[in-house]
Amino acid sequence: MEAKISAKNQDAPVKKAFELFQFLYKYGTIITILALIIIFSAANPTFIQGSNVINILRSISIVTIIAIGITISLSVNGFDLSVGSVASLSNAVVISMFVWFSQNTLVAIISAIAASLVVGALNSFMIVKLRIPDMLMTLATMFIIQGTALTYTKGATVSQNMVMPDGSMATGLISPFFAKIGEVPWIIIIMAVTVILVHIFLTYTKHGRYMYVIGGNKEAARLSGIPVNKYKVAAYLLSALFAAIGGIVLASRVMTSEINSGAPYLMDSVAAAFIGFSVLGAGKANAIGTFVGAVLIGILQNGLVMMSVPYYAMDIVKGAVLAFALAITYYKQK
Amino acid sequence: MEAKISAKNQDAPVKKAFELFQFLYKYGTIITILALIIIFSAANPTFIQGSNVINILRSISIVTIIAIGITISLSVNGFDLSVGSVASLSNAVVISMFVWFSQNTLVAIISAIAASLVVGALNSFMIVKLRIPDMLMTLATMFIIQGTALTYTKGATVSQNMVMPDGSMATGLISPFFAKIGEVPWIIIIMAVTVILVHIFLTYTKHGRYMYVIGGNKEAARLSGIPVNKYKVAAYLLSALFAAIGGIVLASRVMTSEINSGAPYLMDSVAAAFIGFSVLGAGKANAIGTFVGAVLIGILQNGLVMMSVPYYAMDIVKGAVLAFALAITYYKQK
Amino acid sequence: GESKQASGNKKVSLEGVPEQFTKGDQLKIKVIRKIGGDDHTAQFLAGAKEEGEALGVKVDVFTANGDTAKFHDAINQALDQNYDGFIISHGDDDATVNDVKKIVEKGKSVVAFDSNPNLANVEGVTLTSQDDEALATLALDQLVKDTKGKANIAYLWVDGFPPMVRRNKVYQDVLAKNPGLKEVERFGIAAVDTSVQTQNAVAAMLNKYPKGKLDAIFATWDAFAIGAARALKEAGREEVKIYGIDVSNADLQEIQRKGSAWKYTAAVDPKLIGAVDMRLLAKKLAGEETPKTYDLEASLVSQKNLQDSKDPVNMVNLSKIIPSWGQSTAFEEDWMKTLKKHFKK
Amino acid sequence: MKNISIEFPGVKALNHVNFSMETGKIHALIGANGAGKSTLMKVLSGAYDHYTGEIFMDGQILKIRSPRDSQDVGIQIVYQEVDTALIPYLTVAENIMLLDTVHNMGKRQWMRWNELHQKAAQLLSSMNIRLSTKTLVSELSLAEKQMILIARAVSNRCKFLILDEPTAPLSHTETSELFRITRELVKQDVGIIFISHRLPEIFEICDEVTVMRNGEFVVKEQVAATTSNKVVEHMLGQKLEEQFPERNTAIGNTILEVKGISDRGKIKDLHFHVKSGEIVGIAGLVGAGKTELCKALFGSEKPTGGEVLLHGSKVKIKSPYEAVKKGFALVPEERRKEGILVLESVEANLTAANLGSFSKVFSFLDRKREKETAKQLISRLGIKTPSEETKLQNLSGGNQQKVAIGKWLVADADVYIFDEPTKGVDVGAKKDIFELIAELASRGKAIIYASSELSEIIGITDRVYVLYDGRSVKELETTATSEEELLLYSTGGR
Ligand SMILES: Nc1ncnc2c1ncn2[C@@H]1O[C@H](COP(=O)(O)OP(=O)(O)OP(=O)(O)O)[C@@H](O)[C@H]1O
Ligand SMILES: Nc1ncnc2c1ncn2[C@@H]1O[C@H](COP(=O)(O)OP(=O)(O)OP(=O)(O)O)[C@@H](O)[C@H]1O
Ligand SMILES: [Mg+2]
Ligand SMILES: [Mg+2]
Repeated sequence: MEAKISAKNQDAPVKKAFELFQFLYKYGTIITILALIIIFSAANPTFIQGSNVINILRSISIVTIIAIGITISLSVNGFDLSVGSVASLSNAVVISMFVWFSQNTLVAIISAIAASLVVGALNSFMIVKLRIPDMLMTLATMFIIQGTALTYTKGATVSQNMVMPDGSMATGLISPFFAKIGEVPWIIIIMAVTVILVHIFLTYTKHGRYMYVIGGNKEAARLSGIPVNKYKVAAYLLSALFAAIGGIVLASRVMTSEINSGAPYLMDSVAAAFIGFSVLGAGKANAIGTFVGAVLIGILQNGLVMMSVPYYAMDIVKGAVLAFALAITYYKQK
Repeated sequence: MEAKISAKNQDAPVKKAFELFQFLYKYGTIITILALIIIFSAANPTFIQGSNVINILRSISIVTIIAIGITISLSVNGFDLSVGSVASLSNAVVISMFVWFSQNTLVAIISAIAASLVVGALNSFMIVKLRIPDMLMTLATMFIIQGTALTYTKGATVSQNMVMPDGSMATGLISPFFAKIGEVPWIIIIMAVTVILVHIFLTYTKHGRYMYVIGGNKEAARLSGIPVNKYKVAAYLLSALFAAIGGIVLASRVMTSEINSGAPYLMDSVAAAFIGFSVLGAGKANAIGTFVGAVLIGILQNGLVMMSVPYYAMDIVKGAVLAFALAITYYKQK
Repeated sequence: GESKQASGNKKVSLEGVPEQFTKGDQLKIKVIRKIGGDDHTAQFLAGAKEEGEALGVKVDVFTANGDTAKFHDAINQALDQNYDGFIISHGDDDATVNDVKKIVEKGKSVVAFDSNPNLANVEGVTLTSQDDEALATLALDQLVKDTKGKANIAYLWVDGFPPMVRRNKVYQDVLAKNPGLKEVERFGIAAVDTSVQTQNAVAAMLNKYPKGKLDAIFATWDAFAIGAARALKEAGREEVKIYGIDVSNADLQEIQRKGSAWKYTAAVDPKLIGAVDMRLLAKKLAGEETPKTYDLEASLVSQKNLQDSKDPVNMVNLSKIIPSWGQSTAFEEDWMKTLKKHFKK
Repeated sequence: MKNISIEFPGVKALNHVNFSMETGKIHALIGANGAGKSTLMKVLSGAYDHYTGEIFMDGQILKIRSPRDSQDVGIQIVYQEVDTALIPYLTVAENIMLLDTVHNMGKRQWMRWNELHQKAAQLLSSMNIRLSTKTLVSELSLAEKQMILIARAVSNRCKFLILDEPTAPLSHTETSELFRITRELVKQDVGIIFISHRLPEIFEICDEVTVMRNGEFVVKEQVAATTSNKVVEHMLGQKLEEQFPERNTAIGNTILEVKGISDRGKIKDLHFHVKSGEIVGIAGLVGAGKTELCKALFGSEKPTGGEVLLHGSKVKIKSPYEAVKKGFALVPEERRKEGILVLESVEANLTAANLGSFSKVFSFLDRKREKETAKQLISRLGIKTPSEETKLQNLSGGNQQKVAIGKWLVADADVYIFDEPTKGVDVGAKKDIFELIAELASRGKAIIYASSELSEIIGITDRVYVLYDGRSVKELETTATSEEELLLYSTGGR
């Protein structure tokens, strides 16, 4: 589409270069993924085996779910840095509900989600009402929630049969049903459902469109009668909700609650969401793109371990891929 | 100024509320600091003792130096998230120069600064030439530098007499002169000089003014004949330079290089720089404000440790103070 | 501070208790630990605090969560605040030695754990450590015994921490002595989420080494071991055996799980370390003789022992299974027992 | 609208304004910059909720406190600044149908993409606009964006349509196209409020006119019963003197000569020269490439060919920085975006282009001299500001423009380039600006004056080059030509 319009005034070589670039912009990430798959499979055929594909999907599922939350906050041109700490909080709450309070799965999950939504509400209140820039506000929230989660667990890992402060043994057990959530195929199904639902939501419902409108031009959205603040609040609540789900899935996968367990997911999720911007030329945060971004990161991580690249060099590769994706995305907008 | 203008048309109560708010905006941070000093001193008179004041100043010196770098990047409306990892890198380089290569202090320091400036150059190239948003680009750089520093040290702590990969013992020693940098009074003097120099630079020189002009309206600055890109490059180089100095001071303080040693400084530095926005009503990033922000954080940290607040609750307080500072700063701009 | 007898049980006579513990203001002790965020830290601090409070001492704890400069700030600050004694944990840099010298110059007592070896040379300081050689040896000997010295193993280890360096040394020796042991893969990372990253990494690794190509995993840290155990379970590859070091409550749950790959772990009770360090410090405060260094005894926990137990096992009742667990009476003087009785609620 | 008042911190923007009109008529709303026209219309369209006063329709009192309230009673607005109303990364169709998606979905939750594109395409073709509905708005030209907004406004049931300076960015053909659409709407009994600074347009299509001044209502008249001089008198509160200053400057040597400059498509092989003391006009319709030419000369966009001679020697200008060093000055077209620093003080703005001359050793600033110079300039240019420390965002458009020009007076350049310096500026301020330019010429500067306002070209320049589609089609002596001739050449006639 774009190429067609601009072609009018441009001579052939420029046009070609331009179209090549357009092509790279749209399909660069996907091409990179395919190239990586080919390289890694050539190096070690087990890479492409079903079991390893499942490994990769499993390893990206939590990142993807959290990144989907970030995607929603990005769609209203917000940015939620607190998702990692919300995932930690949700992880702590869900496990403690089982272990400390012997609750059932439903109560545990609802409590975790409720706690996270409180954070989302706090974020949106401060951002929407006091107009604090989201990145800064969620940075502050990140500290606060991190501290709250730590205080809640008193800085210790929560696990079955743990020693309570009074020296007794915690008696609650994690239900075997809950443990299923973090296992294949459920963990992958949850991820897939999340991606598809949010994709449909953002693309085919009016609410999703309103969010993009707000993200593209808040003032225009306000003047066309869209309740901007309501949608911004909704976006931060949804972002917290998906972070909470990420935390719950993590809890089910590890069956304990470690301190700051969600923090490491932040960077990968941000990277996935931003790599997703350019996928298929969307030019904005979108669910499918985010998933593709997460796949890219997951493949890299898995493949590099398989090639026995030292772990400390992995950050370099990860950073370079993110930089590359950013360069492709923004070079175009010059 | 603004208060004066608006006073003309407004009735008394509105005017009063407005002026009170203006006052809070300008002096809120300083009042908070004074209040904290009074509270902590009342709780424990040793708080206000000279030696504890020195403790506080020493504890904020590295944060302040790094935050000053962030301040400069903020002055051109940029944002450098890579400072923490640059500080780690600089720490690793300076210590390894001593320990692995038995170099003298000068060579060690110059190498660390040179390595950091390369990062600054990379950042500015990608941001200025490819127009990648700074926050995202420096996020990617953060990964890359972190990985590079890790690869350089092979994920190990570098210290005197360490065991080298070949099983031998490292023979280099850290010069006693270098060790002085991290000791009182030098560490405090370095911080003070940094703050004062950058304050003078930003406020009283044409270059500083140009940076603020660029930060205010890049396009207008460019069309006024200001070499915008040069100043942006300079800002990222300076930001990397101060991060490097921070890393060197850290190295001198701890005499080893641990993995990611600079990372914890990122959040505190960002917080200090942003708290600094409102100090004395500046409304933009400024060196004195950043210092005041760092003092606020340092006093809080010291006072809370003194009052034996559980360490895990400290993040809550720190996050809350940051949120408060943000609320004051941005509420005004409504 | 409050008077000491006031809070205690008046019926227990304090005869034989050193007067530092009976007269004047309540003693104040600061525990400062550099690393944080893991269960070992929580248990260590809890052990020290419990033991100290049992002795009627006020204990303040702090962890710098891995931030070295903050760790030193905390020491310097505490120095201004009239603490009577210090327990310093994981101060592995040279600057710690200077800090400790400053503390000692002020006439305060210091006990250090897993810290810079040069601390042992500072007059009046006791340097305690987990016996890393013993820990590694216990786990590795079991591995050699189970595999008869012939196995492909994956090594989970990260460089840069004194205990890790010591464990690695033992490992290298064992490899040298057993040419049948082959290290086919190595991974290690020290991060906030070590266990999850290890889990993903081991999952990827397993593809490279299908059934029969990998026999055992030696994990030098429980965060590695638990990640590996989860990965093996997810991949259905629990024929690979894990030999680990360190233990926490969550680890115990994993080891007890039916079919878990984690067969053995060698460990010292972190809570006990805190307690013993506190006793050593109390002895110093009382002016009694203390050794320059002390290694806490390591035990080997086996899956079989745990699974044989009728009740679920946690860090407290582990002592029912491993006789020496958490029960050391090292440095527990009679006057301490008196004090504990006095302050018992 | 009765007794409407509104205040912003520091400004009483509207003071008991009354305004009334009927459907089926085109009603002009005029007034100097900052008179409060846009503000009054924003009140009517519900963008502000903190006004006092009442709004009636058909004798019924209306409660308008939000855009929704206003749209519900059939009031639509096309804002002055188009970019504030568009969503750049969405398609043309989505932008046009925005109101439809917001208001007419009812309980429906799902988007109907086909229907949406169809409706948008229908609307576009009914307005004679050829554009794919799937194009992203970020790729459109200003004029096209304007059309999108008008399409959006009429996409909805609409009784009153407010057009706030719609013609400012439009070319003649586009303007007449807009007028055609406007007249059609009037036939459907829509009432149109039309804001413009171009008086001829008002006399061309409007039925009634309301004049405002300083936030107050001045007069309401039938267009047929008034003259343009009378209207201007109401606007300014005084008689309009001759707009253009007398000039009789000696024209000196050639300062700037341009040989065959081209860029990537917008301008092609341009030749021209400017002499000392001479004002050279660059005439042409919107989109002819005037802005591109100005920017290419100033090093802001990279030219792809040709050479530039300054004082007879070849210069290569790769950036505005070098341009300024060599003695060029540019007053850009888009003031807010390119010309001024809204958050900085008047003083900082005035000295921004030539801080070097206010600095001492080690680049330290001479703050005292800076202040003095700023004060001098403020009085010399007649900039209306409480003080030199006032932030620029608190000044009206015309005064902002004076600041944008003022900063180059400090820099003391040789070649001054003005790109539509009077765009959106009221007549009073316009006069000041013309005088300024004439004064510069009398000091021997070479001046390039690019404008699509042909009357200005005739009024102020000595010589004119007419651009058409990026090419210079004609060079004319101003005294020997007329607006009609210029228009002929700029529309491609020969
Ligand atoms: N949001 C605002 N905050 C503060 N002052 C404002 C605001 N909007 C408008 N003003 C002020 O109100 C006055 C009227 O502005 P308005 O935009 O209505 O003028 P206008 O008649 O449309 O002028 P122009 O012809 O330049 O568009 C001006 O002095 C302006 O500075
Ligand atoms: N930012 C932009 N985005 C898209 N198209 C643009 C942009 N700026 C200019 N154009 C288009 O480029 C062409 C040449 O524009 P240019 O601004 O040089 O014309 P001009 O003669 O200066 O007209 P104006 O009176 O608008 O200044 C026009 O078709 C214009 O619509
Ligand atoms: Mg207006
Ligand atoms: Mg133009």
